[in-house]
Amino acid sequence: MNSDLVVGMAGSGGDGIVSAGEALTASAASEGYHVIMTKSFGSQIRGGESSCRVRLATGPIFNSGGTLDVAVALNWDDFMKFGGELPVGGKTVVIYDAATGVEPNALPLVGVAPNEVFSVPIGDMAKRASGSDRGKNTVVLGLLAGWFGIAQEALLKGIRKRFAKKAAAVLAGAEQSFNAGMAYAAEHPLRHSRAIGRPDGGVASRRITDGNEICAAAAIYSGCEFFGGYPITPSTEIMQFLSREIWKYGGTLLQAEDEIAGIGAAVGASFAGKKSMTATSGPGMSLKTEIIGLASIAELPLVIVNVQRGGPSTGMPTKTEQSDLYQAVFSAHGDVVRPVLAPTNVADTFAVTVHAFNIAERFQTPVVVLSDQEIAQRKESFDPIDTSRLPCVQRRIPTAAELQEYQRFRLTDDGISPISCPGMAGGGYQGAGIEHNEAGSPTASGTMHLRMTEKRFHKFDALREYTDLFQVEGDPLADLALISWGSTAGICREALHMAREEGLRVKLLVPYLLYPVMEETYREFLVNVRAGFVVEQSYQGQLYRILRMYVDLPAEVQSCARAGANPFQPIEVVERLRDASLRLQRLYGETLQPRE
Amino acid sequence: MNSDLVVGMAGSGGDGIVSAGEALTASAASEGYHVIMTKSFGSQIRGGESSCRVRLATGPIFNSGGTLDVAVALNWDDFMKFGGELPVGGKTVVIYDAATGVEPNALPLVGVAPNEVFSVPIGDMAKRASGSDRGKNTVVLGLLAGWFGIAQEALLKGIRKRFAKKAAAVLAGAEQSFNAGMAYAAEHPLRHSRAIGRPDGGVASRRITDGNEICAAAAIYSGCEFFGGYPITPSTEIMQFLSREIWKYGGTLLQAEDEIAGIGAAVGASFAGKKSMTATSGPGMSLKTEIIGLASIAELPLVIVNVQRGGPSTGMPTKTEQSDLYQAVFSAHGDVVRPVLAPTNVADTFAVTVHAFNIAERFQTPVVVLSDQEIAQRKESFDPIDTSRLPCVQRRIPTAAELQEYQRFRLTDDGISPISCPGMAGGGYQGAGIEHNEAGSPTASGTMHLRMTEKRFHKFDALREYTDLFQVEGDPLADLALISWGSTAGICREALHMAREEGLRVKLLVPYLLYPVMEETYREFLVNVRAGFVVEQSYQGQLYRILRMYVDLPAEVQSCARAGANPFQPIEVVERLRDASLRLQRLYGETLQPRE
Amino acid sequence: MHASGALEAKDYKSDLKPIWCPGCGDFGVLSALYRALANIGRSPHEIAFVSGIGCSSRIPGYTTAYGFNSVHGRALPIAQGIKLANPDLLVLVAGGDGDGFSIGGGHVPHAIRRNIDITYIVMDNQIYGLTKGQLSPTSPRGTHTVTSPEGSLEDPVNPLLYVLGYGAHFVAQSTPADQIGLTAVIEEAIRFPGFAFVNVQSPCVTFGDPNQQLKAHKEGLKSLAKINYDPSHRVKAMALAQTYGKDLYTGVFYRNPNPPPTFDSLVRERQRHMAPQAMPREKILDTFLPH
Amino acid sequence: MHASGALEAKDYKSDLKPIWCPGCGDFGVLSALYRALANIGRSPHEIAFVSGIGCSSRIPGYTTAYGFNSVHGRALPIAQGIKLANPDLLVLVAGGDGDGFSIGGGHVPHAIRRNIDITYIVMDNQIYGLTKGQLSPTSPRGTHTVTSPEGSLEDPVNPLLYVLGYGAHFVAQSTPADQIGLTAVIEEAIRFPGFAFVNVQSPCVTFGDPNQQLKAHKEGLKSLAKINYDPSHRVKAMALAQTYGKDLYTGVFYRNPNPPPTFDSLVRERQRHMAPQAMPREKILDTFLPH
Ligand SMILES: Cc1ncc(C[n+]2csc(CCOP(=O)(O)OP(=O)(O)O)c2C)c(N)n1
Ligand SMILES: Cc1ncc(C[n+]2csc(CCOP(=O)(O)OP(=O)(O)O)c2C)c(N)n1
Ligand code: SF4
Ligand code: SF4
Ligand SMILES: [Mg+2]
Ligand SMILES: [Mg+2]
Repeated sequence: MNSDLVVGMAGSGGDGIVSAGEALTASAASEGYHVIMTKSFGSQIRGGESSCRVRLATGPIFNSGGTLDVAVALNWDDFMKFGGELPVGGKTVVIYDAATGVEPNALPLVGVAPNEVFSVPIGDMAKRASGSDRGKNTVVLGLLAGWFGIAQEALLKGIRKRFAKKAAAVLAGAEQSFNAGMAYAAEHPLRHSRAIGRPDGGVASRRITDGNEICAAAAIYSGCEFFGGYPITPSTEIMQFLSREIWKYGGTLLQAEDEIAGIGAAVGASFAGKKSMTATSGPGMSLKTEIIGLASIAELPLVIVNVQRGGPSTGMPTKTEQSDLYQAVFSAHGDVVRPVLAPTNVADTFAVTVHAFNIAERFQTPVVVLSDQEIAQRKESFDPIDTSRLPCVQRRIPTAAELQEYQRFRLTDDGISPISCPGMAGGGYQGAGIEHNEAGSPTASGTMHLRMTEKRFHKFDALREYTDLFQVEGDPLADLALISWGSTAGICREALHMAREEGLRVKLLVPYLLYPVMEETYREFLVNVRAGFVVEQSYQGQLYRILRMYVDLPAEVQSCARAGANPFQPIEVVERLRDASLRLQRLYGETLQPRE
Repeated sequence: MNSDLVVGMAGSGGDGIVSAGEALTASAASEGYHVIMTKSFGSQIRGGESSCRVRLATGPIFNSGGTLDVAVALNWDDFMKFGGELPVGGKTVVIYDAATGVEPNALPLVGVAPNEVFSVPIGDMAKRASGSDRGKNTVVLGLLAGWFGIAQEALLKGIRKRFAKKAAAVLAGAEQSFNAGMAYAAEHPLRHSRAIGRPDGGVASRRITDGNEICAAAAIYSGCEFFGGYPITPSTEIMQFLSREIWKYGGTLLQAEDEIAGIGAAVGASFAGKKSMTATSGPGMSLKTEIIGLASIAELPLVIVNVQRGGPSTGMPTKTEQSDLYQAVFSAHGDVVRPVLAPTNVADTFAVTVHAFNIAERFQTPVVVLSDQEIAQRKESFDPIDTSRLPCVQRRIPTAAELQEYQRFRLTDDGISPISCPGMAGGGYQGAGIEHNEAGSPTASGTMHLRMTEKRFHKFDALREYTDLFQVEGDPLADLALISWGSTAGICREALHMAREEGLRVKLLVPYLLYPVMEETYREFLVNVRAGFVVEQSYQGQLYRILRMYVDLPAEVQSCARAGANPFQPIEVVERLRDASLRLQRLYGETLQPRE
Repeated sequence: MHASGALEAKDYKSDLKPIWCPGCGDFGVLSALYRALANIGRSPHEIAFVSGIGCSSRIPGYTTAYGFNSVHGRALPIAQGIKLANPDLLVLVAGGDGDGFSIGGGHVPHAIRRNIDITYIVMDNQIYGLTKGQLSPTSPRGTHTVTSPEGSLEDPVNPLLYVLGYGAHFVAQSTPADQIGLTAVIEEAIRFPGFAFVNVQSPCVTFGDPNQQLKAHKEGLKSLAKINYDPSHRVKAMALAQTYGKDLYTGVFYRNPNPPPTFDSLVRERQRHMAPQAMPREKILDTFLPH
Repeated sequence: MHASGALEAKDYKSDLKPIWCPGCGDFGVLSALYRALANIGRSPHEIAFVSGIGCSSRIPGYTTAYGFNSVHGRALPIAQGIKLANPDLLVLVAGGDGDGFSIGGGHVPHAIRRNIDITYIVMDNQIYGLTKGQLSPTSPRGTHTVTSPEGSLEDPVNPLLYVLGYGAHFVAQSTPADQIGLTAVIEEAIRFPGFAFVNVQSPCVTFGDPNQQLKAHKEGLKSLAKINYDPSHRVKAMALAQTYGKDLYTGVFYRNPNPPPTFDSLVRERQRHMAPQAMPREKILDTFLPH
């Protein structure tokens, strides 16, 4: 029995290959499999090529997988357009529509001749079963269910549900298409069985969604009552989810005229006392820069989500990259600091977003959540989240006594001043982007500027308490280390497992809080470390550089970084680790012996 | 004879104390003195307090000086409002209007009782001489000329010129006011003469202007034919100078509706083949972020001046700070790099701006010039600049052969592709913020994205040639080092002289090119260095942190940084150097002996 | 506070002393505003007063309302966020001609077409005051300033015409030279249920046209009330607005006699209507159960 | 090129294949533009064609002109910079309703009041196409989209009325359903000396209102030429513009019979006039000699 299966499928727009992937994903999740699904489209809005990858496994998985175990091509032109996104290997089972007219031994693949290839009359089967070839994707589902033993029941249930409101004939056609696929698979068994086992931990249904929707759900959970934003790929689904939900919770959503107005309205709502959020992607983030600075100096809580895509400028809107870190950390003018958090997968996007709201409210600050296209738009299964471990923080409002001689920006010990809002008698003050004194009145005094700057930096000292924003995995005494963030952390998690199976002693640090740099955490982590890599998907290796600003990294801890769109594969990281281990052994000789 | 004199004066809006300062500055410069003048105003637009400081010297000076040698108060309320900007010491000669009714032994100064104090009936003298007390400032000029022997001829000449078009009686009144001041000084000699000597190098007139105007003049010199901008303190004078001048040179200026439109138009003009510029300050810079990124990926030359003021947000618009460096370097989203230059005084703003245009055109890139309020708005004398050593670079346009199969973004060896512009037959292409292939067509290929990113970084390798963008002063073998940039570099230059006079072995590196970090230059400079400081006026010590990203600074090279508005005094830097030297001696003992 | 508990003008006056130039028109706007607020009588702490950056944008700080002296050009978006977050507040916005119609000009049509219940007062002095005298979007063609030493080459913005075109339901103009009239239109604008716009010709004594100061206004203003102008027709108002920059008509240019519902009231309705669909917040994750 | 040397529509067609959805209205805009350009006959390399971001903003890439597919909402500022830097160029701008009247809306009045000689074509489909179907500023009130699942609560922008209010001297509307009419107005707009605006109702087949597709346009359009409408009165044009969103009038709404001088021509004049004052560039530092 296999424990892991990566299916890649491509077709043209109308083929419904993505909805087949979605059906497979949902069905597998409902049977308790761990699933990750990504999709990819050509640049056309409609009618272009489309593809998806579904990885399903009996145990936890951390990324969408590498070389395909199964490749499905409804036509080869479209399949080939996805190049490295749908990599075929010698062991890949290839399934394609016989109508393409391509001979099994003459596949248009480059440098590979897979040894199990099925030319299946998919279109014909669909037409026979349902009277139209729109059922091709359902035939494919039947083939996959048959050959790989995945989620047959759930798939059928899904089909019934989807077509429930259609005419009976349509539903029957769909069922027949599915069964035709199953039957075909039964008649043409695989040379080597590739059936996948039952999921670990039984068949309890997993939840399933993508990073954008779960981020929006976390906002609802956190008590967010205002969202101001402007559509931009790949973040728009956050606004779309909230457009459906936020009203139910007494909140409001404003699709603003641009990103500046979106964040402006969000800042206004926060000034008015409400938890507030905006979401965007790189270009929108660039536009919001000025008002992010305003929120910092006016000390207003605000969550800003940036779903990174390939940059710079319009760049590559549908591809993932982690190259907006510099911007998230450093973009506003003046001396200013704001916490920057990054989730690493769909599930932890929930906790990270809740943390973002909590930090924003507690420290009266804008907080950036740096998601990326990969996790924002991929579908992923996850276990129920224990929300009782994620309490929601409210901002520190002034007591009645404090309202007697209220000073909005009072210089307190911890740098956090009680914050009033309009409607609160006695709490009146001037919010301002201008430097101000404790009462909030404008000042041009250098001394006051220094004090207020100190306050605005010093209040973040307490971020040290947030130790659960750092995750360490692997052998605590390892000489070899990985540090990785965002979606790339998932690659490294898998690489860590692979490397340890090879016998390498490795550990991995995943920071969810990227900035301010928690120097102590890194120093502790690095104390035994002799070599390693900061792995990230940006040409410049932005986290690596930012860490250097504050932490004296060992010389052998290097940047492992590359530009976006082509994510790292776990094996690449493992190879780097192997090399580093060899280099270390040469360097240190004896000292690398086991320690006990 | 003294060689250096710092005069500070304050009065209320209508007193004309700033124009007195300007007259003094111009006259001293015309007699060959080295002069630096700064002015400061209350927050009122009109009618508030105003002050100026004039430092004049017989030899080169690098900053506006510390404790005043001469303090002039037309009234004490206004004088006192400037606090640390007009610091009075025991040796300061204090001159004030007797009409204030304050007794010489009861000055409202804190913690100091200067030993030469003159209560002068300034208002009365003016009224007597000119019939109105509007001539108070002219009386003051007479007093200064008399007591300190500065620029008597030139001041009189200046007065004559200024009042030339007025009625004869007005001119006569002004002359009489001046003479009354002179006479008063002659009748009440100083206890210790403080007269200033003749300037080194004779009486050749120095030029005089501020950093903003000379920056604009450099744009004209460089052949800039388009300016798009929006007013913002303290950068507006760049636009104002160009509004007068640029048309004469066939150029155009657009006061745009906002900063985005300003830089947008400038990018358009550059696309159309013209040298182009925009100028702003922090908040405007934040708004321009998105289009700066566009210029980077579209590879369009553009000079962006940011005259820094106190931040964040609206912050302190009239105070200086060096806290926009992070923003200049890192603000746009995506992986992108752009050269950032910084002048250190009025005179070198010229060369730095010309370099900025040259680098922009050669490398087809936006370039940021980071000026700051201090140098942008202070008046400073300077020697004629030998422009023959500052040739102007033109962009690399395609040859006729290259236009045959023109590819705008051809991957060349040096990363620089020939650039066409509309109007050029055969050069047609698509400029875009979208990632593109060599021809300029949109692409979503990760491979092409990587190649283009490499090109856009790699082309800056040749910046290594620009060795004159780094200045090293002092003892090349020194163990102690300073690194400083922008207006603070002037403080460090003076500190360097003071420290060397004390016998400390120190050297100073002033980078005019702040980014990309020229690692080799710093490594070479630091090779003998055991301790030192990166001195800058930002709370975070932004250059220090950026250097750490690329250079392994010795542990004892530390950040010496503080928030804006209160500039460092040279003596503070010298004190740090003294401490460091003692620490080093303790640490290294013997090894610190002279090396020969 | 007055003995009777009623609020007086001085209850809206903060301790901060205005730092406008002596003679600046904005002083008169401030005093009219104090009186209008007193007439309305909402407690200062129930008022949110937002501005951008400019001399005029300093005005919130001189009141006892919750103020937000934000960034240049963005007062309207911020104010909309405030009003939507808490529709019970009285939300005022004020600023300059540059703030509102140059850098902030892109936000005006959207605030208006949403019809969020906000009052927007522009202190239009045809110049950039705070930055010391540059060309403003309302400066007449040919104006000589430090950024247009040879005279400007563009036509000015017509704020009245623009906002009428955007569909504003209340549009007025006045001048601090007419304190009674100005107080009245500000009061009426605030009372109007929906987005209300008041353009105040508020002279800049320092950089403004010397011929367009308070004295000239007092002599030249044409009160719409006196000529029995009927402000209930948008098209007539648009025709009248064409006089902007030539004649100084004061009073209400347009008041929709049947004001449509505001965005904020529609939002409230939607919230009430959809609230029953809410799950407990911690159950939101159940949305993601497959099938 | 044609044997005679005259340029044909195909000379303006680039090798890039449009990736619009089959049936998208923008195809028809592109073909009308090819023809209009051929009628005018300027060489492609003398044309600069700027756009923002959106489906519609892809159009420059499908022509042989110098194109600049810039960033969302900023086509107009960039185009103005191009025209001022080189007034000899023919400068075109195109983009979507969101690009032009939402994020870019703040730039429109200023481009118009400057009257820089540019032609601006908006492909108005009342939706955000590229980002897959969100509410656009021109979506009618109540529109259901992925960001307004309960229906939008705001009134739409009226592009025609706005630009007329801003003082545009040439304003037209058309639809790709009327190829001849569309070609004619584009051609006329380009030939017009000054800022010219063409609103094209260009349906989005994928996310747009199914009742507002090319077929409906063809049947419902009301040609202004046919009703002998006289486009020389701004006020009449403004009244007609009120029909936006209800009736589809096509043709020229307003054409100033006496077009005033353009900003770019005034700039040229100023440059000529001031050139004698220039010193050799390297002497500019002499400006700073004291006294
Ligand atoms: C983003 C940004 N751009 C520019 C400025 C500089 N600035 C401040 S106020 C102002 C214009 C002031 O004119 P107006 O809005 O008419 O107000 P007034 O001072 O005339 O009342 C400008 C350009 C700024 N603070 N922020
Ligand atoms: C600064 C910025 N914000 C948002 C986007 C995302 N975006 C791209 S096109 C678009 C709107 C498209 O609508 P429209 O302008 O009407 O053009 P259409 O696609 O309908 O032709 C948006 C929101 C972006 N690219 N840049
Ligand atoms: S500069 Fe003008 S607008 Fe500003 S305070 Fe002075 S008079 Fe008023
Ligand atoms: S999404 Fe709409 S606007 Fe975009 S190409 Fe498709 S039909 Fe045209
Ligand atoms: Mg103004
Ligand atoms: Mg659209």
